[in-house]
Amino acid sequence: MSTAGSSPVTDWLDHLIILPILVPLAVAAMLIPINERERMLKGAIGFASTLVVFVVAVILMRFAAAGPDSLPGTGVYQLGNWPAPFGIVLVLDRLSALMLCLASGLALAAQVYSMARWHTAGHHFHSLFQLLVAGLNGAFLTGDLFNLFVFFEMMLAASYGLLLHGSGPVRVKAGLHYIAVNLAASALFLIGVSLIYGATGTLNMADLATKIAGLAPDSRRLVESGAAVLGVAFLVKAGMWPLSFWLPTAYAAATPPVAAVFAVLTKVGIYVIIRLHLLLFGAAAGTSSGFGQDWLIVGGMLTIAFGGIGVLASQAMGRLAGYSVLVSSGTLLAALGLGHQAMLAGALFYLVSSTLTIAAFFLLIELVERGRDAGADVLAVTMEAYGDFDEDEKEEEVGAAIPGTMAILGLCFCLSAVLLSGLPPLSGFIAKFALLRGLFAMPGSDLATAMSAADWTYVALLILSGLSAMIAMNRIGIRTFWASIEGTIPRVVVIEITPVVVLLAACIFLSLEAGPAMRYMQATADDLFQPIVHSERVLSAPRAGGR
Amino acid sequence: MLSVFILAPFAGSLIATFFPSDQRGATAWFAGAIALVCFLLSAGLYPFVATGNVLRLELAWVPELGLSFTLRMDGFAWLFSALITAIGVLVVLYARYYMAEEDPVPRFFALFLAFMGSMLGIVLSGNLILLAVFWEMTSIVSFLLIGYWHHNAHARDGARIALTITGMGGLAMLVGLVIIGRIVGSYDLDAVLASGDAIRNHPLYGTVLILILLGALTKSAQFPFHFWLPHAMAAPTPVSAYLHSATMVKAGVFLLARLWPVMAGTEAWFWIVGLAGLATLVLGAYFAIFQQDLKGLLAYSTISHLGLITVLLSLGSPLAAVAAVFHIVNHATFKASLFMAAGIIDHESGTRDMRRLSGLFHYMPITATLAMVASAAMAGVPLLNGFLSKEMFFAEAIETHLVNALDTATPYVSTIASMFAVTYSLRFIHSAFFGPPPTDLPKKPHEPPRWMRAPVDFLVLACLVVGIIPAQTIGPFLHTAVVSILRDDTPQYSLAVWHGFNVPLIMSFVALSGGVGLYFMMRSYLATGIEGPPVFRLLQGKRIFERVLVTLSWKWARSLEQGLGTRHLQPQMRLLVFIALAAGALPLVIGGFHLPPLVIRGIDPAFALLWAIGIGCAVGSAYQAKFHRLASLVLLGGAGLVTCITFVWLSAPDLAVTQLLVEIVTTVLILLGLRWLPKRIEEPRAAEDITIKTRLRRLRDFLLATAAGGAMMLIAYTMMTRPLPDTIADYFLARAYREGGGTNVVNVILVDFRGFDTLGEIAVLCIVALTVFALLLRFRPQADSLEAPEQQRLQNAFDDDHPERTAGDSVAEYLFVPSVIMRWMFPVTGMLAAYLFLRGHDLPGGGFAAGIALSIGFILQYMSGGTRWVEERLRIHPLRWMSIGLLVATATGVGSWLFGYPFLTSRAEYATLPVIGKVPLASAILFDLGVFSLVLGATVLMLIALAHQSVRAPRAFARAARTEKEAAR
Amino acid sequence: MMGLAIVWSVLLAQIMIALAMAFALYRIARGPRAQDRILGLDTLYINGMLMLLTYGIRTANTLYFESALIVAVIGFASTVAFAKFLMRGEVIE
Amino acid sequence: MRTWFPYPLLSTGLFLMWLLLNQSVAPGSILLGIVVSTGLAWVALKLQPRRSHLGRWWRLPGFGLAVVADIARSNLAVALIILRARRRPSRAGFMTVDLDLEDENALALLACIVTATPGTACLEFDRRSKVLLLHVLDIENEELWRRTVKHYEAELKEIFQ
Amino acid sequence: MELILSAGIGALTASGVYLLLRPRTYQVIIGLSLISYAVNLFIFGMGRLRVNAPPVLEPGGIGDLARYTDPVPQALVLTAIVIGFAMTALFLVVLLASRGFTGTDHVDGREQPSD
Amino acid sequence: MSHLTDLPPWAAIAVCGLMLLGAAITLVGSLGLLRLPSFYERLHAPTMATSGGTIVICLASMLCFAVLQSRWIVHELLIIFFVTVTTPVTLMLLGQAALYRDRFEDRKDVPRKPRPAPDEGAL
Ligand code: NA
Ligand code: NA
Repeated sequence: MSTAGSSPVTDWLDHLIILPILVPLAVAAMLIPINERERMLKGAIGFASTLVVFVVAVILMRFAAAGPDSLPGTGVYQLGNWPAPFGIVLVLDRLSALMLCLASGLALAAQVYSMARWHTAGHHFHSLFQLLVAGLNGAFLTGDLFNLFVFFEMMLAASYGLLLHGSGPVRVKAGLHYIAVNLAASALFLIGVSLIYGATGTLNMADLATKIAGLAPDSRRLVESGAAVLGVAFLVKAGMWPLSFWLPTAYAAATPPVAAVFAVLTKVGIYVIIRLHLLLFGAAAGTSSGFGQDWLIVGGMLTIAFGGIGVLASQAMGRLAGYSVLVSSGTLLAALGLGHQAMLAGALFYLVSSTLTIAAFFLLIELVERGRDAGADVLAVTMEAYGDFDEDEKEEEVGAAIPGTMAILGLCFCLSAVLLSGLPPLSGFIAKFALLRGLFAMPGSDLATAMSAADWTYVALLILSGLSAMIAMNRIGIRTFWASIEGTIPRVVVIEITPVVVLLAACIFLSLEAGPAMRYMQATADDLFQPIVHSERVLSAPRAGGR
Repeated sequence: MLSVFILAPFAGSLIATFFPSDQRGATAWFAGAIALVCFLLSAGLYPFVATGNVLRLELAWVPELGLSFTLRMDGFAWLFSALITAIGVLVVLYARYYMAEEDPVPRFFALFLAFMGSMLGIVLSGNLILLAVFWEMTSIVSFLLIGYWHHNAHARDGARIALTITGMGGLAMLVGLVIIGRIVGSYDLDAVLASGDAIRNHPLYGTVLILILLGALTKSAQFPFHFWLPHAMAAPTPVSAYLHSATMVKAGVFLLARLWPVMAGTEAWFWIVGLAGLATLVLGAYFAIFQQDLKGLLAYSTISHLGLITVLLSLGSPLAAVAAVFHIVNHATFKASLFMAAGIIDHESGTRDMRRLSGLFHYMPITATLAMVASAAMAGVPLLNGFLSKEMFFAEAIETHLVNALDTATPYVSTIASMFAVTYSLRFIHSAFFGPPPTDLPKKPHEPPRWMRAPVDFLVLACLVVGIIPAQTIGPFLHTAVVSILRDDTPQYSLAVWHGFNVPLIMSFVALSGGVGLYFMMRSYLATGIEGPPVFRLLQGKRIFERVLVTLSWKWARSLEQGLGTRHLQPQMRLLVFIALAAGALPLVIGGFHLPPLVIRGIDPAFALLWAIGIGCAVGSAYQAKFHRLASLVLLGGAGLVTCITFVWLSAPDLAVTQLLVEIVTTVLILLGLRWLPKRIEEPRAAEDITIKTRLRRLRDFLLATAAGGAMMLIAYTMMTRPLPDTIADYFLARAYREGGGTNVVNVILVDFRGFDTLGEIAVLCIVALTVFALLLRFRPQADSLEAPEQQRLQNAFDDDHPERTAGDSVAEYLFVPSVIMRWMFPVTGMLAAYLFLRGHDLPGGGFAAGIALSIGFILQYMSGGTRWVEERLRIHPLRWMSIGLLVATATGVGSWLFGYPFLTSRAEYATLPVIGKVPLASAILFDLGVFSLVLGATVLMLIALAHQSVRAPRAFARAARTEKEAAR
Repeated sequence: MMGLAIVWSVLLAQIMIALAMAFALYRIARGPRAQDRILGLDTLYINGMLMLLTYGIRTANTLYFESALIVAVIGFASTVAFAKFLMRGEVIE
Repeated sequence: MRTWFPYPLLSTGLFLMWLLLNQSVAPGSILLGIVVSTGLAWVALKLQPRRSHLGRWWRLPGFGLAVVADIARSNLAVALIILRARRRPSRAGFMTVDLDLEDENALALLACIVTATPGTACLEFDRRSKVLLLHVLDIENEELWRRTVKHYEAELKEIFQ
Repeated sequence: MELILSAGIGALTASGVYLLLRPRTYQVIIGLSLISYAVNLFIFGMGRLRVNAPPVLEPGGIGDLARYTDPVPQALVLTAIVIGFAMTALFLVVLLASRGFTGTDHVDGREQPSD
Repeated sequence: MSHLTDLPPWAAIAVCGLMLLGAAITLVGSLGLLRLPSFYERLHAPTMATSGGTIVICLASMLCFAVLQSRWIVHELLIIFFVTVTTPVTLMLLGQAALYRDRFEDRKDVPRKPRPAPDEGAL
């Protein structure tokens, strides 16, 4: 355990935990007054910020990989130097470090991509983007339920702004639904949080975990009710059927870099559900243990089914990608609901892999479709039709087509297809395999009776969803790359294709380094199944100074 | 050593992609060299394997999942890898000449090498999951190979079907393999092979069997999954030759053979595998007869031969297994040579259509001879390798393995199938090489280049040699392979050409003579040139597959997507409300929650009256929101006011202050927005105009809303009447002054205890302001709201009509007196803001309230003077204020780092100044200043951005009018 | 006795003001015209402010004063906006 | 002086407001009040509200009291009208008053007073013709109202000189 | 007190939810505002209702829950108010933009046959 | 913390009386909103609350706190002042808006522009 009270002041390294929130926040603030004409400057600053966040996230993950005790300040950052459960604390553990890394990596890719052209589609792109990053990171780090609401709102508000970035009827229509549903969900979030506070008198997640078991039955029912309402709010964000109809439309309407970051947005919902579910309703929660799992299973499976059907039914790649998000969410939710500890590691691996893939795919779509029919340059249309009021300057930043563009795009598409369908040898396959293995690796020697109908259904859905992705990607890929006889070669800039390649390369890297990655995920899963250890770490963290 | 088998092809594949596309020769040489190296390597490894050793290479990949990169070469794997690499070399050589100038050859060879690597991977995998990996990789790469000529629709379809079928099978197989791994406790092949009993006796054996067979049977194109193979013919012929002989389809039987020791021998295995194999054997052969395309004929023949192998494997007898392995090799040799021959015919004559081909013997006698020999092997003519394995097959077919109908039928069915094989082999030769000279060939046929024919030469020679002296040629290799599968069960068998007159020989004779007879009987029918077999022609696998796929993956999926989903908002909202309601209620209902007793006593009548008003406002607002937006907004304001008073009443002055201020700004904002929403025309409200459906929908929504409201009421009442649990509030109350330096605990919480929330909250405000600003820059009002509002038009018209008035007099007059007062109110609001700000830490108020208050001062100026008037006088930089606000707040938090404390640790000091005395200097005040600045900036930005639309609209209106005029002209 | 009288008279005053608010609500709900509704809202606000003042007296607490002050100083802004909207069709020109 | 205190009256008013709000005459409070009110006056300068000169400010309290008395009377009168509203026919109506007050602040104050007094309400002021349109609840006393308004106007003229 | 306030919360919720389910964007924004009131009051109620016990300490004082109401829900409500305000503004502008682009104030951006 | 019941009887009577008076004035004013027949008449109703009601209740408040806390707390003056200054603004704006609307709808009982113009007479 930590050496309490030994350090009168904090170590500089301790502040590392909060940097992923503060850096983008401050940079966003700095970017606001800079003239929009200086977009490249803004972009460069934004890039630097995102890069810093990414580097910090990687460092934090390396710390986290070595275990919580080796983290700066044992991974608990007491804002305002107020201890948990009273003040807000940021808690870094393997899971949050992983999510930080994932989110900031995606952000970095999207940031680079956006600088080719998309950041010119509207104002304040980079500020909003940085604030989105700050919101995401905050949501991953915070250990306080209400602070989580605040960061959720921050992230969502920025996502509203970024979804609407570039304006235009499609985005605005999709944005209206997205915002309306999410505002309603935010109200639920508040209701849930306040119910939990009203019943327990605390907002700190770790504190809640220790309190639940000791509550009077009636209070516990109320906490469960609050948690259920809260869960609905998260499930809206996570995209569970039938709360997710807005999602494919909204994601397809967003500009590519934004859609790419959105790929991780649903994962915030998943993250929170994983976090809270295992913290509040873990083994230590007494009779509340495992609360809501059945619903997660049912909902998750229905989501996979619906997502898979949507994937099949999608004519446009954007919607296909959107439905893939649903499949991914459903897979994770059901995996969590099935509650096999062995599966969680696989689920986390799947989370990372699918998020990277979908993000890459979102970035790729526009590049591919750009070539399909000349003149259907979405941006150009938007600019022409609606940008006429104040947008006089439109610098042509798209350079010459790079050689072999089609080949690279085709290869990237192939890789995305392989990853999305969970075909070998890439990480999508390893993830599915890990899930399957986890599912079958449950305790008890009698496999046949240990497997429930839900388990088998899950297996079937896992396979069928991969199949549907394969068929759909196949169909669309053939239409795009093979059937078009004289498709003009898209004019793609290096900084647009690079992020796609890097994200896919990350998947390949993940496939090659699947061993260490799985080790990390396994350790993460083990952590998550020990909520009391986590709580003790958070609640017993020492304050700085003698205050 | 083993890793070379995998590394070389894949590395070669990667390198090949970088060859320039005009370097046909160089690329081919390169690919050939790779294949040759692999072949030589396997040749070199033979002595090691032949002694029964198993070569292993184990690299960790994902040890946590039991997935390791294990390569393992035993005799069987060796046989396959030799076959794959050897035929690979020949195919490369062949392809060098086959591929046309304009084909992008590097891609071809890259894919080819990748395919070879994947195939080698399958046979060398020592880990079940690794096997699955390579398995699917062959599917993927074969997809790309089949679709190599993707400008051709057949190639695209063929590729798609192949991938869909084999990919699907592979996914199912994966599950099966995972279960095997679970049963055995390891995915290691050696471990698995040692656990045959455990697997066969496991309750999940049936499941595993079906899953594995789904993989194997789809891959080796067994009935009913056979139909992908003929369509894969659209691939370049070298690819077909490779896929059909040594690879791809062989992967399926390879797996059956590989798992044969642990899976075979059960009744289920016998029935499923046997039925599939027999059906495939007969149907494939039968269909082959009726093909018009040379490659089509060969494809169905492949299907049939794979059926034969499958039947052999189904029998569960070791001897049959030997025959199976033997036939795998034989089939590879003759089928590869036949495909190449067909390719030569195609290449040199320009067509593969047997209806157009005729009498080619005259033009290409050597090729024709080679083809005839290979066909004879295919037909099972003695002294050729095909005969040997077929004899073994017949011998096994007549054995009784299990007593049942299938077993009884096997000999007859196999004889008939062999008869068909003779027929189609004969047809292949006869229609292409004999008969009258061809008339309408696209090219004038002649012998191919020497080296293009060389692979065929070699393979046909192999057929002959093996056919004549099997024991001396293939014998040892076969034995090595068989021993590695069967181990101790390896039976005694002989590879002699002559076993005496026995039943199999009779069967062969019947088949040969029957086949020849059948061919001559059917000549007239075949001459009609109808593609496909009678009756079955109508039942085309591809068409069924397409239909099913389109129905399932397109039509049904789309209607399901529409049925299960919606793109409308209202149903989504309804679902959300309903689910939230259910989610919140279920734990209480199921948990048997006790509702608190209803307490009527102690109700304050004034408060009750107040809420009667509040409820009236809420309901009224809902009622009026459709047709009387203004009224609805007014009523909303009433509800807001009641909320504010409630906050005061129940000890929350801070909330009341904030809510009041926000209320005002929100009202102004919505009113600013109402400008762009033209008045709704009141629809006729006559009862008959509202349909029953609408009524029902409204009723449903009303009930849902009532339920939601009732639930909220119940839960709120329940919570509020429960005793307060131990809360964190005590801590704040106790420390707010001593440690937080303020008496207003709420404010201390906001800027200190939970200052991080506030930082996030102002960031949200900042984001929204930026979004609103950016969106409004692109705002394009609906045409009907572009014009100035009716009132303004009337008033301007009035001013215009009166000579003594100028436009704008009306509004100036209207605002004359109020604007004087509103202008003076500006500094007053400033004073109020300053007051609210400075007292915030100790008394209700704070940065947020101050910011909003001051922004209302700005609004007043905008309302009284108009946008231009204000902006000519005041320099307003809301963006800058926001930026500064956020930076100040953040920097204040960071400041505590200097003192060695975490972010946002507040410091409260009292500075003693002359005259003034002690002045509190809390960092929290600086933080609050940031909040103030940001809130002011954000609020003003939103209001101004919205207000500016009124300035922009006339411009846009003028432009629209201009465009219209131009269009009219 | 005295205390009871105080309590009751304060309560009576508050009920009267609440009634006054109810009348204002009546006007808001009934209209008939927009100006009536806005007038009703203005009245509602003023009455509400008086309610806050009486509440301050009732609890003998000065902490609620600011709410009333805010209504007095800038509460008119929303009514001005309404009136301007009525007159000009837009709030800020 | 003008540069420091562009609107002395405003600054004074704001300062008074500050003191009233803070309920404190401590040196710190006073100093802060001076700073804030001066600063706000500078900001107000940007909006260029018309300056007025309070010539005879000492007459203000008396005037204020008179207004309060009027208000009290009017309250009673209007209360009676309202309570009898259903029983008596309406006697409300519009009337005009010609004004010759120049100072815009004085005019605003006049309009305020008239409107704040129950029973009379300013509706419109035509700046060209200087006619004030009033609505009164009790039109029967039209002359009385006109006299009252003229009286106020005269008072204000005196004060704003 | 509790009964009245919870009735108020219920009515606000019911009205808001009803509007949330309506087809016009303006109805939805009013609905969201009403829900936001309800939710704010609900959060506030979680600190239980106390008359005349505002959490403003006497200078130098140490407070406790016996004399002061729970300040935490109040702080939460303040944050919620601000965020709610921001979201209302945002939704308003989006609905205006939607009306501008689609020509209708239907939530789906296109008139539906009924309702 | 002090309570209203701590007031000496005279002050209590005064405070209560003032408060009741103010509330009554307010109630009557708002009653006008209910009973007066036309908008222009109703326009006068709230002024009773803003003038009489506000002043009297503020007086009650001042008296109450002055007695309770034994010092002159007169910040209610600010409320009186600002209500007096701001309410007319809204009423004038509202009345004028109503006037304009009525004029454009050609209502008979509304005065035209007070300035003679070719097509309309004064009043
Ligand atoms: Na009046
Ligand atoms: Na919200």
